[in-house]
Amino acid sequence: MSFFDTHLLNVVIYLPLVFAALVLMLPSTEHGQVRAITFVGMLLDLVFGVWAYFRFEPSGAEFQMEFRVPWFQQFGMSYHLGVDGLAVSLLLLTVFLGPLVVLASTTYITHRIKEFHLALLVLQTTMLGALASMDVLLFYIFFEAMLIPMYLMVGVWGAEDRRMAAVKFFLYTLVGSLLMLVAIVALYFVSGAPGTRSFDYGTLYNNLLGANQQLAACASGPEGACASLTGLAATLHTYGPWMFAAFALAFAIKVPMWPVHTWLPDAHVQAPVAGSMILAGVMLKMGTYGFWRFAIPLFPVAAQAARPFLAVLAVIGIVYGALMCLAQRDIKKLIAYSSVSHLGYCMLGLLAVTSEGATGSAYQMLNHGVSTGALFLLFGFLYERRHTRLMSDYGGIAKVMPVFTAAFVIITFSSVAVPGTNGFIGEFLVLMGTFKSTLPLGFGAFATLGVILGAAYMLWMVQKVFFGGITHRENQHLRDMNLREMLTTAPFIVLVAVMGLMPQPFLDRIAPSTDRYVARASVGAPGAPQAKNDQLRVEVMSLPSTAAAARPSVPAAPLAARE
Amino acid sequence: MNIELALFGVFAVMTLVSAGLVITARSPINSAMALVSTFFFLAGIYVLLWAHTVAVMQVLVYAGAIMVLFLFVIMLLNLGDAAHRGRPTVTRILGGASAFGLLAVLAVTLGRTQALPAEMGPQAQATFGTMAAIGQSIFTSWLLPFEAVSLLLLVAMVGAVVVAKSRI
Amino acid sequence: MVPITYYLLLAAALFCMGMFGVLVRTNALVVFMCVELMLNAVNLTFLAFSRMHGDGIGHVSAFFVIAVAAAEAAIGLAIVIAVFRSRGSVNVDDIRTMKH
Amino acid sequence: MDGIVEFFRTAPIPPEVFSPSLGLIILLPLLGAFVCGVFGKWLGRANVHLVACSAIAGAFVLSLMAFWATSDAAGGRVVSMPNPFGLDRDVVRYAIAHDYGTWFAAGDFRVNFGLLVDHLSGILLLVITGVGFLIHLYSTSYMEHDDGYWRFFAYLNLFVAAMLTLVMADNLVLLFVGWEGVGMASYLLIGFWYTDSAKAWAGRKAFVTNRIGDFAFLIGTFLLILTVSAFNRQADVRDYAAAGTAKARYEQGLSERGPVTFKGLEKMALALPEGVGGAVSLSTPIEAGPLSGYTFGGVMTATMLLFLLGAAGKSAQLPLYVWLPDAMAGPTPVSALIHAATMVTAGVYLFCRMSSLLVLSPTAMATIAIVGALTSLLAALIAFAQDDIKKVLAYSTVSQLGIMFMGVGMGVFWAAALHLVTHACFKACLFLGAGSVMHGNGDETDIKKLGGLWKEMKWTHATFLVSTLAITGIIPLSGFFSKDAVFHGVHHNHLHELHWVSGLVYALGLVITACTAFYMSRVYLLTFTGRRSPEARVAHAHESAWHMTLPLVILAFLSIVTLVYALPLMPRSGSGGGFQPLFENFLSPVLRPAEAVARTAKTVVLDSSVPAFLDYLIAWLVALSGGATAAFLYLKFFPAQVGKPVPAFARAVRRTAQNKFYVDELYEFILIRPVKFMAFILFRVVDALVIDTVLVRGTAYVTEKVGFGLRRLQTGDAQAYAAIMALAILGGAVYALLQVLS
Repeated sequence: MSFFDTHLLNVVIYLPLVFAALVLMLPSTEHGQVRAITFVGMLLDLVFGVWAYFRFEPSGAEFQMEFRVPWFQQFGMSYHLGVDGLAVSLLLLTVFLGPLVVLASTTYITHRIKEFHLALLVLQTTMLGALASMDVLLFYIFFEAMLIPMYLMVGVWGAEDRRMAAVKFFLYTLVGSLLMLVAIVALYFVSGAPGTRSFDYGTLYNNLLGANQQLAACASGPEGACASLTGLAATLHTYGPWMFAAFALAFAIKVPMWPVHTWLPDAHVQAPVAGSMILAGVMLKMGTYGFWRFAIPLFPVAAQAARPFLAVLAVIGIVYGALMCLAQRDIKKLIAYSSVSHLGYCMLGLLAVTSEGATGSAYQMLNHGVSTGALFLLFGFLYERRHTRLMSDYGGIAKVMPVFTAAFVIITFSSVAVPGTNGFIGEFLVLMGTFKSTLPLGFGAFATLGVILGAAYMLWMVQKVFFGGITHRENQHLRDMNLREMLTTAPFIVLVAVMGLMPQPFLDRIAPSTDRYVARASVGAPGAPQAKNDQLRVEVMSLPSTAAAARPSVPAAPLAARE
Repeated sequence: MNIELALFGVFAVMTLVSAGLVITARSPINSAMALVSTFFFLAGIYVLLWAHTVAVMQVLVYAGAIMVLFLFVIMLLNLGDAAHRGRPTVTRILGGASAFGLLAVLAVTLGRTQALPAEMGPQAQATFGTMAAIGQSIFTSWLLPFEAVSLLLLVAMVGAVVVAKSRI
Repeated sequence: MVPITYYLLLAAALFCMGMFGVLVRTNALVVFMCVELMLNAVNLTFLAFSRMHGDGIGHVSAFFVIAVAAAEAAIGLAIVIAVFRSRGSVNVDDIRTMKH
Repeated sequence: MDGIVEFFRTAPIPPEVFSPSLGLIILLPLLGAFVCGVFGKWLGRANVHLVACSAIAGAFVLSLMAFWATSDAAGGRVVSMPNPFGLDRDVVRYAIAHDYGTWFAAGDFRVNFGLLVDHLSGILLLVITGVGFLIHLYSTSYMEHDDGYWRFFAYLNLFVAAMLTLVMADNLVLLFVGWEGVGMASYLLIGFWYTDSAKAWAGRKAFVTNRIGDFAFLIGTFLLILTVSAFNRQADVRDYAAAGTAKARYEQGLSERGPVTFKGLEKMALALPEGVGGAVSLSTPIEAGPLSGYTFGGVMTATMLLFLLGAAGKSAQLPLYVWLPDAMAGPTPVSALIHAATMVTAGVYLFCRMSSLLVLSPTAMATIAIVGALTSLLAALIAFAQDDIKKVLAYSTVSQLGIMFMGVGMGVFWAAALHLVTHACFKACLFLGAGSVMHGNGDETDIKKLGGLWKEMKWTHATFLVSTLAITGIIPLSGFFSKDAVFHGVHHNHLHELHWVSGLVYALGLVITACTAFYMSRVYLLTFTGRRSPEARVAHAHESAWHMTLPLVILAFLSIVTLVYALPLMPRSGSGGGFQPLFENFLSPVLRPAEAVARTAKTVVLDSSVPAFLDYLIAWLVALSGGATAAFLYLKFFPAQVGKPVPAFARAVRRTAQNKFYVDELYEFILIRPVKFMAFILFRVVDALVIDTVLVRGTAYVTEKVGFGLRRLQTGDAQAYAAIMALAILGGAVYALLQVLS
């Protein structure tokens, strides 16, 4: 039992924080050192993250590399880490972006360099923590902590209109997540008798499972069959929809789904290149990840009820986002709206509740992280040179920046999901899952429209920016990518090809989580094949002592006693 | 009609009267004086309640220390009859009314309570209310609050100096 | 023997009078005195119940109340002095700067 | 004689040895593309030429080996591969295949890197790599003055790789990879001269239009997947027996190869017709799943129509043909390779591949045939009035593709495929000839400004003449036979309950023949004969280098000799006897399932007669008349008319035709503008105004105002606060009291 058997996740999560401490000790005038230390830290983190990714046994337990110690036992909390297939994949994505983000901003960020890198490192820790935390309250803490560095990043190092964007981003996301906090606490009290309560994901889920199944049974039954429910099931019947709504709103804002997406364009447009990359690459996934991990499995019945509605929103998001792109003049805004469209695919795949759809959705999360992250990165390089985001200020760049153009076009093809690039696998699986699902065929058909529009707007943008004659004198002497920029871009391009041509290694790790997700989500679906309880239950390591459950000091009567 | 009841009657009436003076008197001096007498009569009532020690402390601390402080401040600020009654605003009227209302409610409540024994409780042991008994409990089971209070007094002292002093 | 209710009634009356004074008088000093009245009413209740149950806790509480009252008076009066210095008046009407 | 036959029957590399290396055929061009694209700049022109051409040449040799291997009959044992969906004895003859394992799998869906070469894909391999190689060779000289040569060859190699993937894929999804890959390559090549934004737009137009097709293609694929699972759920033993397999084997095949493998779809197609009995037939409603309620036949028709739309995108049929003429913005070799010979025929290939599914739905077939006929006619009419030589050729390509679709739609798959092959030869030759003409005349493309080139560019002229005759359908040339094979089949095949279609389509076909003859002769005459036009760019055109003429000669030669394929030389197997054309016999292993399905389902009556002399005569006369008219008009009539006023209606007609009947404008107005407008409105109104301003900022605004309002309550009067407190206490006390009293 070596140190890493138990602590690998801790290492991955807190390594950036350690390096943040190092950076903190450096004098803020030592820009080179600050950057170097940060880069090394991210690189080390990448190493450990990759190690964790390969340690993950697809055929093994659902949650692996678990680590759990008592923490705030009075509140039924415990410090509990662990990753399943999806989490470890997203974790890989996060650590992969880390060093590249540092490289991308070496010349982009010119003031308050030390603070910037501190923010980067802290942000990394919070994101990794949110992905790996198995305790709902712990997840919430990381989930919220994420906002602070990002807020600073947009607000301090952003473009001209940064303050508005930062505040908007912060409040917008906070609204949802505070409601979620309420729901979490309520869930905690609902979830069981005083002795048995806990904020631990496994305990919560297992406590709710039986009630959810009763509820599903009566929901599919005759009208008013649910009136006879008692105890937890009755509580869930009454309050479940509200709790689900709170969770869903929080995550929907994060995703962002239509119509709560308007923070995204502003935040993206104003954020520095690093901010945009992380925002698109990882943060948006927190929303879909939340749906996957918390909102849908915990409230399958309510989710089932809301499914058509959410699916409609997702489809609207796909088409609407694409249409928005056609109306943009601002390149970053266009890319931001394209994220809305892509994330729509992720949501649709989740809501299809078929293993194809869910796998595709998970894979689409990774793709979007890679391709959109790369788009923002590349545009960042362009912005450094010209300091304008308007398409009309470019045109014919390809003549002077051939390498850059090549890279950008490759990433564009990945973003419009040309087969052979990573984008295709995700989109194809999502759409097929949608067609296979119990959703009406129209959903799939409309979502497929995104395929056309995607090509239309991306190529339109490429056309306006790169092709044609050089229309502005300033563009005549743009220098092509230098070595650093090529090195920053290369990993993305390699990944685009690798993930497109041999996705199976990635899918293998996602697959088990997908099956479990589908099984848990279809608890609420009437008529869907139901899995055995031992497949549904969340098996997690228990605390050395059984003290994880709350003491009776908390109010004795759960909400259930109110009826 | 025993003597105790008679004494209680006297003390109670006098207390209320002087309290009334406190809140009605024009100048602060008068109300201060009325307050002093209130304290004295209250002390008497305390004695009727077998709380000799508290009665003594009442006289010492209240009638002695606090009231002197009051008078001292009044003198210092030299507010003779300068004090005027404030215009009767809505809030004042409501406040006064609510005070009476509260009195009525309490009275009704007390009137309807049967729980309280008409007679005084069991004959307590001889030490009841003695300095010894109080000291005993204060310095054993109530030590920590006692210390806290002493600290509070210290802080109050320093605070008073700091606040009141024109410049430090 | 005097019924406990009488003491409580007296305390109630005293308390309400103090309250009345606090709410209607404008002179800060008088307001303070009325606060003292209220405190004393509370003390009276303590002692009465203590007598009724025949144990000394009430006395201890009264003792603490008195101590706190002393502290409160000290600080309060100091504040009054400070306010008077800055405003030249101890009327609560004139001291309403802590508004929107 | 036997020796020769024996020689051709023994593949130099035995199939089982060769099949694992099928992937090389794709990898070589891909590698070439990588090398040229990444290191091209440093390699220099000559090396890039070497790399690119040798990559294709290697691919050609390998394809030859593969093709040879498919016909391998060493020791009398015909080469065959076990059908993954069939029983043990069920083998696919004349085919080699290799499965490189899973590409991706999720749930019970799976896609493999499975490559399959049978006679159909084999012949296409030869066309792609062969013609591809010639065009590479040609390009080495054609692009000699272009700095982007390395990009060019990288793209070209990339295209070949994608096209080979398309052809060799043994399942729909892998085919789709090639399908979109060629689209991407053509996007890059059309926009090759990106500095001219018009050209770049053309590329984008091509890609987006193709995407519309791919949209349909994807949905069709999904529907097929759903149908397969529904079939697997509902079919019973007899169905599987009719398909020559068993449920266990079929499911094993599904789990190993995934639901979209062509062989698997074939099995389903064999099981679906009514004739075979069993629980599932075309009229059976699907019980469960998203498609529940629809019948298998209905779903199949819908799927095929969707695939028609997809194919229309790729093969430039109505309503999506508009991109092809604009695609001529690319370099001429590209037009020759992609937009004439190979890519645009992908749709025809797709339907030949899925012929067994297609024949299940006469409705879809009729639609395909009619769409093909109409497209062909429209394109021919437009071609009348075009003056740009490449535009004319482009429209003639559209028209010829229409003919192939007619063939596919009426079930003469072999003839369509044959026409595909011959068309690849002579159309490539025509395009390259046009390119050579442009090369020799300072990139002049307006045929009005050319003329009299026959003595200056002898080779070009000769080859152009040959291929013109071929496409026009003059008797001894391949074009005649292939086209006539199509029309004969169209005429004699009959769709179930849609007999009128064959007559209609055949009639249209004759008209098209005439038109083709007319405009092709027009191009030829105006370009090569007559006097050199005064406004020519260069005084004296120069014949191109051998790199360019050699391919021309070879292609011209090919477009003559491929006629052999159409000759009825092989004894027809099975009933009836008689002879059947070489190519039909050659493709029969591929198309046999389709015939079987057609026979049992009685959806289409496949006619097996060979064209009689009369048919030939009619077609020939029609073609000749068209040519003659053109000759008369452009040699006698118009030259005489010079200077005379042209009647208004003639001018109007001409202008309309010249402007392609305003189809582009129509789309602009009914499709593109509305979408853009909607996007704009949605952005400005819904997104910016309603959601962001009113809702989001509105919330903030309201909150702020409410805060301002509540601030007024803070009067700062301590006594007021105290009074409120007192009131509250009183209220509480009263409430408590009432609680106690009640």
